[in-house]
Amino acid sequence: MDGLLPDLELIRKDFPILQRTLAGGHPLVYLDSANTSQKPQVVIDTMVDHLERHNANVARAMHQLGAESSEAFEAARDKVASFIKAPSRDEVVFTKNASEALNLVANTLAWKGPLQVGEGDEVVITEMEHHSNIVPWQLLTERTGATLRWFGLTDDGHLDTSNIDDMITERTKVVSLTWVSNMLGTVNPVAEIARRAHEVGAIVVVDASQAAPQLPVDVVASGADLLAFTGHKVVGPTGIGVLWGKREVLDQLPPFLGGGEMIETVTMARSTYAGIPHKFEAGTPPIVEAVGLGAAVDYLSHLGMENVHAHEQAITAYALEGLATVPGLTVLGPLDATQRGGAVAFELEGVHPHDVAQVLDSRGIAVRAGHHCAKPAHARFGVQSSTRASSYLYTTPAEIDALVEGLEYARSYFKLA
Amino acid sequence: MDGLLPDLELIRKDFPILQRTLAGGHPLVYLDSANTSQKPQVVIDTMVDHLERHNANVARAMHQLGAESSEAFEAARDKVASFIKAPSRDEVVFTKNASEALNLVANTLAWKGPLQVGEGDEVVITEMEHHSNIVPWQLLTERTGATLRWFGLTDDGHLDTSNIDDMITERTKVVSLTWVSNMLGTVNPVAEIARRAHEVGAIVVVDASQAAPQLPVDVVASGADLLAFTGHKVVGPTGIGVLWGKREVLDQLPPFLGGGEMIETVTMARSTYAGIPHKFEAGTPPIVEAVGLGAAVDYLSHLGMENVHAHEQAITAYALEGLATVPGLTVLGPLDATQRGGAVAFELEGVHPHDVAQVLDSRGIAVRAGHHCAKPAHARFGVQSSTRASSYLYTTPAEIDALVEGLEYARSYFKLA
Amino acid sequence: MDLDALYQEIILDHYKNPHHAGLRDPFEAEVHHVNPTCGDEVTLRVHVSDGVVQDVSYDALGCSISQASASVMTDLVIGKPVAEAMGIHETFLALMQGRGQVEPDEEVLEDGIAFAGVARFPARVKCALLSWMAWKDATAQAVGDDITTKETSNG
Amino acid sequence: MDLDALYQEIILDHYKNPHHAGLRDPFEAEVHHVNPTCGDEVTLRVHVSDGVVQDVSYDALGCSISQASASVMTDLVIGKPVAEAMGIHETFLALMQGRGQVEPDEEVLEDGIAFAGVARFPARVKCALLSWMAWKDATAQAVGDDITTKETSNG
Ligand SMILES: Cc1ncc(COP(=O)(O)O)c(C=O)c1O
Ligand SMILES: Cc1ncc(COP(=O)(O)O)c(C=O)c1O
Repeated sequence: MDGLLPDLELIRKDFPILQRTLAGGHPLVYLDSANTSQKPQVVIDTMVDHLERHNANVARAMHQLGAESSEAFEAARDKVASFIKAPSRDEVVFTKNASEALNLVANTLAWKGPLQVGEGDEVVITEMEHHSNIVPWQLLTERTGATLRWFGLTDDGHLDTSNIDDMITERTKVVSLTWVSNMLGTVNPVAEIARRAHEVGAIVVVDASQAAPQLPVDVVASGADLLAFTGHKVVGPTGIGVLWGKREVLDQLPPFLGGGEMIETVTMARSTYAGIPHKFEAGTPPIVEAVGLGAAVDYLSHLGMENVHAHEQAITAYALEGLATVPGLTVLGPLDATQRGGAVAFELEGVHPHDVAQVLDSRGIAVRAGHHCAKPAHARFGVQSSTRASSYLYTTPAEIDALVEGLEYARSYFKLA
Repeated sequence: MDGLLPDLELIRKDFPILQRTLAGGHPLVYLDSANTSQKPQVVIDTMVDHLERHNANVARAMHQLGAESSEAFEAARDKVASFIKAPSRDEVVFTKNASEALNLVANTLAWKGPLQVGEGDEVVITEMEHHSNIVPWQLLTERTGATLRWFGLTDDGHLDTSNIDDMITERTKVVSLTWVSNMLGTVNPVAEIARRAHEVGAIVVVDASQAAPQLPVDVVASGADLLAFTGHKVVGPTGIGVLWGKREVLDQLPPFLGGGEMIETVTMARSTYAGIPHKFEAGTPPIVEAVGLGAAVDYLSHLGMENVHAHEQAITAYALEGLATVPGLTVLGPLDATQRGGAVAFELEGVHPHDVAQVLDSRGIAVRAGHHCAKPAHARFGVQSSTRASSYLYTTPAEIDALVEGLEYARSYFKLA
Repeated sequence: MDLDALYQEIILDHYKNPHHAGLRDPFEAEVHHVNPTCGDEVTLRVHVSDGVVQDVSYDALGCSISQASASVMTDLVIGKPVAEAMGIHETFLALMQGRGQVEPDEEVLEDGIAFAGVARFPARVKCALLSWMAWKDATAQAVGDDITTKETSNG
Repeated sequence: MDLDALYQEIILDHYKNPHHAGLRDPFEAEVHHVNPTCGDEVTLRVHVSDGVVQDVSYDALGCSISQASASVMTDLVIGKPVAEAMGIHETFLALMQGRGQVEPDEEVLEDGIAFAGVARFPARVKCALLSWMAWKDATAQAVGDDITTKETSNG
């Protein structure tokens, strides 16, 4: 098959969990990577080495362990900056996950500052967002009296941008959208929408949670002013996410969480704040998690994100082909693999997604069933939940075959075939 | 020496980093545990096992790995609940650190709800707080027009509660204070202050960041309505903290971060929220970190927090004795070990804290120099910074001896002796 | 994982042919419960009078386990005194939360014993409990109303 | 770690007897810089005229390295044309950020070469740079003012 990562079997050996067998002796077929990715040994080992040999708090500590820990932590920031081609390492803020990164922006926009959102202002999102890029904006607009608007979706699962000039107007203060949908797989024309948003002076927030694992990311080319992603989906650990922002935008946001090293000076009466990125990193940061994330993006860069992307597209195309052979199966979202990400959600007529997932699980195949934190997108397509198979750089065509066979079996188990 | 943990040498073997030698072949003497604690092998191994064998997202995943991961994550909540004697596991919210836990409270109190803080209301803190328990309240009061007040300190480093009835009045909405000071070591009469606060209907927030590592914690007996601590100081990993709150108080706080699994249902127009603890856990939680924290509190419970406390007090008494022999050395804070925690900050006349720390570091002794995120407390005592030695359950009397000798050496190096 | 332990014939039968489905009048309380994790939903009504569960009607969207559970639940509680029905609820809850260690009591749970296997699938326990929780909630409301009505008529 | 590599005699001498300490008039700009990590502070004034650094005066609170660095810095920049002084700043910065790999140029840095060892102690680099950064900031402001003044007088 064209486009697959060379040495795929060797790559799989990097991921200890892929050796696991599950109940009934089935080998693990992990097709839930859009939910969270598995971790290569090098990420785990790097974290262990940090905990066993270099653990200390950062920034504050002047001793040798402190210097080692700080150096490892800040080196991770450099690695992430280069992974997303950030013009400056200071523009990389470590958060706990993508959700916190998005909330950081939405939460601080409520407060006094040049970018403050208030009554009469509009925030524009889309109907295919993850809850983490919906609820923060609902909270912001409800709390400030601003208005939340959203792009709808076309029947084939694309953003409906036909009304873009009505949607993004001089009242628009923020446009926030996902780069790649975690449910439909759709890749959105982020740069194009950003262009329009910038014409009216709005800031553009990009949720790259599904993009960063799969696509080469160039934050400047993306058109984003602010961009979020999460460590655990890029073969890194949980407990860490990234908010990248243009310096001038981050500088204009008031502080989010207060305390720890986010200060310049503190008196009881008032405080002044450190510059970016520290201004947004209150308290002890996720140190060993940043170190793990650094190893993770190094691992990805070593494979080459172009190659990871090609692999993802090859596997996704193969999966779409295979799924098309299953009677009663309908894929939600675009059917052309070259225009989508690797998360494929579908319905199987006559079998509820939970039951599909359960039958697959009995064969060692891990998929996700439910609304995938995208209830509005499900509602848009008149479904309450779906089954989602999501591949990653370690996924093999044989695993897709297992999925397709498992779906056939689910149909027969529920007496549909 | 009375009070030391039995089998101290065996306990030290649990902590791989304590085997390290530093530049010049010096063994590590780690006296910076109030900054962050070291991790026992069992915490590291538990995390590795999770990452290598059980890694999956929680709550959302229906497959076997998902069930295993969710079970491990929720078991960690049970362990933490029993560690702090929480009446209900649902009252334990996982955050990224203590700072986020405190900010969660201060940030949500700004928004509409039964506990909302507004103009005319007062928030009371103390002059010995960590920045993480000052800045969030400054942000809250500045943003809402409420007034921030604080208890001062006595010359011997205790809270000055002589004016408690003027300080806590019917205008007081929140009293937030540290249980144990990270700079002065002072143990505060939290329950007594909470009693007064409750008389006037204020809620009580307790920063237990330094208490949880050292004292047996009983959240109900503490008098707190909300209580925060951080994983990395209780031999757990970074990237995780805990907010405990009484159910009725947590229920009354509006949501903090939006997204992920903190919802009940989401439509584009509006959302409803899950019950506690999930309401406050937006996005993918720090899963492997929670699992590590669970192993950490198990480790501490196995040693027995009464025993850890006795050890800390014995070592602190020994340290105070030793420090008293160093000419020109002044300890900041109470001098009676039975009334304080294990963090001992001091000044050494004629040698700046950085230089003290540097000289100690050259002998493998890790202490902290600076303001320890407690600038106002330093200002109160007319010092800009101090050196802080902080012991923990793995600290030996011999390490205290090394500290005292190191300080003598610092004096001679800077030609004071 | 042994699928047949989960998907007992009884469960699949109730799933294909749910009893008492649909929303009916009269009712004293209607509730809407959601399983936030997966999005399964149930709208459920109870009609209680004279301390007896006269009817339970529902509109459920969800998997085989949640649908079958709603069906079995209505069979078990309709016609029972509220107190007895609450007892059955308790018994079912204990079975579900027993991690497969609790022996089901066929006297009390009838078709409900088919759910014993579900208790070994932690991710599915919530599915089995969705309609039961909704019923308990609705009944508490209805009985509360009942009492209020009585008190008012007494007053 | 070799302490003597860090605490060169020259550094300790400047620490004990800092040059140009105290705040003086006249000045065109005054800044206050803090090292947030440790709390070291410096208040620093610059007097620039005719494109020459006429005076740098300061009040510094901090460790031996930060104090000595302020003292050495004033020795190096006072009396120099602004452009040349900025060049010295660049050279010192490069030395400090060189992780001990940069060979110091005694011609340019004079006593400043004693800080070569500091570059191998990452935690102390900020101490050595505090007053230099303050000076650069203040000078930029003063020169900005200067230019503004000139422009105004031209205008
Ligand atoms: C008393 C006190 N409160 C709060 C904190 C903040 O903890 P964290 O940095 O983990 O958020 C600390 C430690 O840094 C502390 O000592
Ligand atoms: C598109 C998208 N946005 C945001 C998130 C939230 O990421 P996290 O849960 O790590 O905060 C996810 C994944 O859960 C996602 O797929």
